[in-house]
Amino acid sequence: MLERLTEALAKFIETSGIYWLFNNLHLDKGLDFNYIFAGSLGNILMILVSLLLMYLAIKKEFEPLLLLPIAFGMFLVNLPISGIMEHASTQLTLDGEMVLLEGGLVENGIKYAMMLAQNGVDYFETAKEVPGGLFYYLYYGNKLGIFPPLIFMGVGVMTDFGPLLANPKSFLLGAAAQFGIFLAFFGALILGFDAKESSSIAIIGGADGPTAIFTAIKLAPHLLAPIAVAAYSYMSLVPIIQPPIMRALTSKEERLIHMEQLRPISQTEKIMFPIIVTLLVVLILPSTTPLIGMLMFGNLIKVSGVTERLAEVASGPLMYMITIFLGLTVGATTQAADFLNLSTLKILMLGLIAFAIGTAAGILLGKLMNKLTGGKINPLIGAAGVSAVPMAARVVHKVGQEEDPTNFLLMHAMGPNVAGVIGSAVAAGVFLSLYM
Amino acid sequence: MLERLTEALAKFIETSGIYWLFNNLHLDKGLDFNYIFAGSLGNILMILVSLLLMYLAIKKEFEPLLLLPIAFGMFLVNLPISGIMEHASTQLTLDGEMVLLEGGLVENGIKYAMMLAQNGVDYFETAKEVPGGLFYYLYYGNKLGIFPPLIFMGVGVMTDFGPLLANPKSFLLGAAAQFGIFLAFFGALILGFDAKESSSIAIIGGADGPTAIFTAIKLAPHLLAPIAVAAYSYMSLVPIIQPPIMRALTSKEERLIHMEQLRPISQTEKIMFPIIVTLLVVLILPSTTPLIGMLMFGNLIKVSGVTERLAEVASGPLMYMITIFLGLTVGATTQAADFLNLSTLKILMLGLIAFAIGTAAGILLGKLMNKLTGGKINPLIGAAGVSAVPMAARVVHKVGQEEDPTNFLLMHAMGPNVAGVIGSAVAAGVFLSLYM
Amino acid sequence: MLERLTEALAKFIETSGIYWLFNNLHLDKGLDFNYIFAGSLGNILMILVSLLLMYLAIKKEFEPLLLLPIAFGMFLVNLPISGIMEHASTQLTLDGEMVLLEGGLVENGIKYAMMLAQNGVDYFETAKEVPGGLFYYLYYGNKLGIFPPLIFMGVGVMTDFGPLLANPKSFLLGAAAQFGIFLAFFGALILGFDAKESSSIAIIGGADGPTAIFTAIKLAPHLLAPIAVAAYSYMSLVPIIQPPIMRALTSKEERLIHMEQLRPISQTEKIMFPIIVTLLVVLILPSTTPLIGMLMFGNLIKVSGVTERLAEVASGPLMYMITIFLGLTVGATTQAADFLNLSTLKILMLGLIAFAIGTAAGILLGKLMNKLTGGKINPLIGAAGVSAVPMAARVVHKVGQEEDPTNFLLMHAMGPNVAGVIGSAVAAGVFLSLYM
Amino acid sequence: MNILFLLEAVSLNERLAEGTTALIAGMGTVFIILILISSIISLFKYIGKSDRPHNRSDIKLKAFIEAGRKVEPVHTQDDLELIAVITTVIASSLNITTDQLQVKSFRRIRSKN
Amino acid sequence: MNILFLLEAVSLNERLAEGTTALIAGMGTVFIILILISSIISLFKYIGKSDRPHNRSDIKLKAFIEAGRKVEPVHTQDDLELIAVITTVIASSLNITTDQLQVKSFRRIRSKN
Amino acid sequence: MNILFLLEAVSLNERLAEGTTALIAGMGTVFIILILISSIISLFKYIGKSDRPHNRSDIKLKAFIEAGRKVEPVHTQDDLELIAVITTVIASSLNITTDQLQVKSFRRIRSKN
Ligand code: NA
Ligand code: NA
Ligand code: NA
Repeated sequence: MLERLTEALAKFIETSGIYWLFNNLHLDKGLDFNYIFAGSLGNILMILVSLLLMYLAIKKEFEPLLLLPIAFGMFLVNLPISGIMEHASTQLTLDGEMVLLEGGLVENGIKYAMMLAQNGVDYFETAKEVPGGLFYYLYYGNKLGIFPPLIFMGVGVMTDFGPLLANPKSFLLGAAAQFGIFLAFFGALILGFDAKESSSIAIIGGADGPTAIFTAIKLAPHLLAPIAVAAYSYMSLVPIIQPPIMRALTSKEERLIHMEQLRPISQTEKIMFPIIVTLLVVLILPSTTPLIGMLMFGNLIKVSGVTERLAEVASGPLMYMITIFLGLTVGATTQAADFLNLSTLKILMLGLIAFAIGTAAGILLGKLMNKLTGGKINPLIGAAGVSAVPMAARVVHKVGQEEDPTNFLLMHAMGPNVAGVIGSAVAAGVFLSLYM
Repeated sequence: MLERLTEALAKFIETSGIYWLFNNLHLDKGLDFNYIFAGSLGNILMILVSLLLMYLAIKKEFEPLLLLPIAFGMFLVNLPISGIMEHASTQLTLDGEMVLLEGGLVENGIKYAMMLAQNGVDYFETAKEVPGGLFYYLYYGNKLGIFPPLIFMGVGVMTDFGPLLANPKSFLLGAAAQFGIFLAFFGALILGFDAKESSSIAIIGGADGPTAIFTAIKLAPHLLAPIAVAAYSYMSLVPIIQPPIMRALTSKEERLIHMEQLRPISQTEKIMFPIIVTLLVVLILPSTTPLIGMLMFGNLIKVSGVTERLAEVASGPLMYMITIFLGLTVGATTQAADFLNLSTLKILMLGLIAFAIGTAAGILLGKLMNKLTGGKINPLIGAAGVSAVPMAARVVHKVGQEEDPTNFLLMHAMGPNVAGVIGSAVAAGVFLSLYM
Repeated sequence: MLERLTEALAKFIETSGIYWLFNNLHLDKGLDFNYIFAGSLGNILMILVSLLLMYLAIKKEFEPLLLLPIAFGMFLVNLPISGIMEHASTQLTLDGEMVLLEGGLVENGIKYAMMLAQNGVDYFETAKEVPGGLFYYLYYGNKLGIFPPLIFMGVGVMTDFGPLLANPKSFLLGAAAQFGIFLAFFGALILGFDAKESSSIAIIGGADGPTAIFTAIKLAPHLLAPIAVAAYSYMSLVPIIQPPIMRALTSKEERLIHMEQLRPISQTEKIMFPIIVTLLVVLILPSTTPLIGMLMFGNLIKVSGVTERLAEVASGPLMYMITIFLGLTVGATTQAADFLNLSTLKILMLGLIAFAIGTAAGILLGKLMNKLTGGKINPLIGAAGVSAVPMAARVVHKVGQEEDPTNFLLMHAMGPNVAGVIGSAVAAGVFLSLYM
Repeated sequence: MNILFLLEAVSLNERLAEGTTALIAGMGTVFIILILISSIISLFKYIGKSDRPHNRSDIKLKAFIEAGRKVEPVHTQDDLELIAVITTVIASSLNITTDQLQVKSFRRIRSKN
Repeated sequence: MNILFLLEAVSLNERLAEGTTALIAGMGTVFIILILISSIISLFKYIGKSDRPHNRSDIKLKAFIEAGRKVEPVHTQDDLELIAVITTVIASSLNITTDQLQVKSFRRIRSKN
Repeated sequence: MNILFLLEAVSLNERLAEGTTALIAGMGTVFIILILISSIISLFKYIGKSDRPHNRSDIKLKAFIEAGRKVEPVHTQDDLELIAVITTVIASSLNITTDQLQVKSFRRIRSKN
């Protein structure tokens, strides 16, 4: 009895996460950081990172709707042996010995059926399927590319393309701001990432979370977590990153320019817009269909005026539900060894560069357009072309009001702002058609 | 460098949808319409059809909650190479050549495991799973028969069986109106459809979208899109289709009949109703369980009075979410070649016939019952037996008020109206038990 | 023609559920109850049980949100041949004869691929996949362990840990109340259940539905239905079960004790709490991650104050949607033969014992703590440690007010009450780590 | 699940026979089931008499899961009258007509709830 | 889906060439597509003239699925003024300032709805 | 994941031993974990002192995803008093008692929001 209890106690301790932490310190090979971070110190560091992200989400309100689930997913998966992201596996008895194979019974069945073709041994009589962790299953929504387009549908409901319709020239500013993406791609290649990885990293500069996540899932899933974290962090930091660039590249006179009132937009125009955009973009660049298609579908069910109920659900319960699942499981892709390395630092740096160059390119085209139109365009609104809707537009408005409190740039900046969403979805489509 | 750029440009153009349109005109074989519609002209026609449906949904408000998603799904899938409905596939190297097999790795694994049994070659070392399109995955909810019963649960929440309980004779009118279904089945057989196809087409006359979609998925999935479009279109057109038939078959005296006040219904009766209906119908006709079971469960969580929260979700976020997915993916089953043919015209015609005959049969039984009860039943309410809840009942009310504005037939017509929902679910069950 | 009609009628009758009932009476082997209950009398009894449960849910409001879906699922699955829980299967022609194999095409493919390895016959040319019933697919959410943690996330949103933070000693009472679980485990072993079954049964005493269901799914899925029914029934019966035990074990003086005002809790503390609990519990007991992780994540998105929208969806549409699916499919696991036997009676009895002993243990530790603190703790609050949030706490409050209407124990009882949720999740984790 | 007839009925005669069978079997089933339900429902009027809307037991057994949630307002017929009164009051104080304004936001508290 | 370039471009020259190509192809595509949309949108101003917000047909074809559901209030710009008025009225009767109080719950009934 | 004991403990002795082990191991774990949490929580009272409810940074970093969405009203304890006042005002103007009526629809605007 006592022996049994002692044995139980020993087993209990050995299966605890704390025991695992002490048993996996990986300090026996000196300063080999790859080896060390694959051990428990890596987990501890990642837990600290997740706590920092929670702090930023809660106290600094950095995109909390996504960053908090991401951080908590990161937290859970780095607690040792939590098994929440554990893949399904198959336990079977092979020549009298029990083995555990990654993957479900059917997946493993394939592999062994092939072996069987050669030696005819019937292993599967002893096979037992072990289910995967909770996040393993929820992650399928990402893996199969389902979650980001559905979130984009909700974004489509919430996006008002009115200011863009009133001033179609805004599209040029939304296009110029994608320059940051392609320069960052350049930089990433030079820093040693391959073309797929570079594309996924560069798209951070698009300042659209779902677009960045979708691209990363398709082209470089192993970089999903740092890319998502960088994308949402920089989107939160727009009010800090953009103003200095805006002030540096524009003169006081330019910042003082008032723009003329936008014309009112009829409902027919609003209805035709998503249909025409889908038609044109998908005809030219089919690889963007999931992104542009669902974004425009979301917008259509809103502006049509006859499907309010669908629009409410798409931008409400459905979107937030998927936000929870997407956030938690993106966070759960952070294995310490994958996250704590030089790549993550490079990604953060490249993302920042993409953002800054995109902002600058938008402003510079704004200056050019101002020249060409004889002073009718305030170049500041070009900065909103990076998207980060609606924050970048608000920042433009604020910087404009610093010079002249009577200058209302918000609506004028919303045009390039929403054009930037389309622009970066197109940029993502270019990468997908080139490298997928 | 320039060479590389030219090459990239060429590749880019070749992968665009526009290039595909020009390259697949299918005009090289003369007026072979099957061949032509399998090419890009078919796609263009389908895009026009989808635009027409969007117009009808938005401007004419033809069942917009479903028709708009259906039309947009149709639009997306007919834009060339959009890939949104593309099946998953497996890429592998076979004798040094890369091939793409339809179906996931495991499905293909089966096929090859069987081959391997004969020649022992290990192809799967080179296999790579290519994920399917967004709608390919969303479509599983239809393919496995999950979405329509869940929508029916929401319909059950929103259906008030009170008027039917107050006047159980209404069930006869709800039964008579199913006559149109079985005559249309007759007609479809004669027009050359097989029994499974004919069943799916005939059920359009039931005027219940989820029932029609569920039957088509189970018996004739290749006709899903035209059947869904016909069903929802005719349901929208009830105010136009029914009144002439109603006026033609009834005399002014009959239309002037006032009906006596309905008795109040207690909560206990309302609670017992869904339970008893499920018991009886499933005992006699087990094949209707998903439809009748979920319809009645939805009704039960509403009338029970203790699960308001479940009822709200079932008839709110859950139902609208599924409406979006079901609509988009039903629309996405329209391949031009499947839709643009004589069958679709026949289906539209048969659906109309089913509707009209159902209306007439309901009215005629109403006239008979009026005779038998000595003038107590206004035969107009028989027209509501086709269901299309609550529109058919409103049309009855309106036609009645044209003769006598003091005649309130709405509640009396709701009885046959909701009986018709049960009636057509039973008719669907008959077809499923005969032909599945 | 008439012959055909007669044949159709005969077939129709033979496929009805009523025919099945008469044809499966199983009265031909005397009083062999196992055999009888495997026949139609078992189904009829189960239908009566489901009607009783519906009555309790609707008229007595016994946990209606879950009990009504469970009862209706039970009702549907016991109506003969309803097929709503039917597994997917594969139809194939084997040596000229048609056979139906349980499981999907791929699962069966594995088995046959292995056979093929030996005899090389290609059966699968003739294979046809038959889809499963509606509930078969919905049940995957339970089978893979997805639904209960997601419901726990919603519970986490709705749980206020404030009173527990204000009085951390409450944790001891929440721990003591788990005594009932382990004594019931003891009892279950002695009554002949194996260790896995005993664990699942014992956890009923934890008075947390999702915890009980999660444990049963992982360790003893064949007992899921009686365990779920017992758990939710006893949770409903807390106001009847607990007061006599509370009065028997405490003196009037003890029940009259007023407790001092709780200190206010800052938001920082509320935010740190779910993070610290997850950290500690998962470090020590990784097997509880899905339960504790999602419970605490739900709490975090609520208390963080920056993700209200996620919290609303997690505790609203998402939770109720899953409640519907979980309830219906748990109900649908009741096959008459599995439910109508001595085991179910034993489970009901053991659950009651677990509940009663848990209540008593909480009170007794309360008495001890009262002694040690010199009369500052009203032992009644120990009874709330079984959880059943917030009912057990309300019962404590009510029993306290019976002696002295000026005594407000509600907030003091909420501490042990929510500690009990953590306590029973830990107990479940112990069982999972021991026996899974 | 059963396959009653040949699915590929070739001749017109076959098709007519098939259609007739389905017509009779189908309408028969629909009428049998609906008349059966109708008969049982018509007995309801006797049980309906003594029923009061949902008498609740004294001990309110509130769902664990509902803890801390508020019931959403559901406008009953009775409420609509009160809404009309309030609308008029507010409208008159604003000099607008009632059809421009709708109060949607209060609810009676049922004394039992 | 097409693989344009070697994914493992080894030399720096290769990488520079790859980057330049993507830069030109990418920015080209972005500008072409957005200018195309822009041009078409700029024609909208002509169609927009004669359009009134959503003229509905007389026969209101209400969705089957919407039976018995009420439309949720959506505050339009017009409503906001009325809200301001009501807020002031209520606030003045309560002796609090309007920035402490927000009326969120009524809506105008559009006569067409 | 580990299998500690034989799952088919046959003899009563075996079962008693199994039960006792689980009882001690289980209650031990529950108490250890809950006391550990409790100890850490009891340190919270020191950090709780200086905390003000959620001080926000000046630059309001609003979520991209929240664009154009309104915050739903969440009634805090403070609001409940104001609701009580308003209810009384409306009720008195309607000659009904306050328990028949509940205002659910306004909210204070926090000056920081
Ligand atoms: Na962008
Ligand atoms: Na019908
Ligand atoms: Na508990």
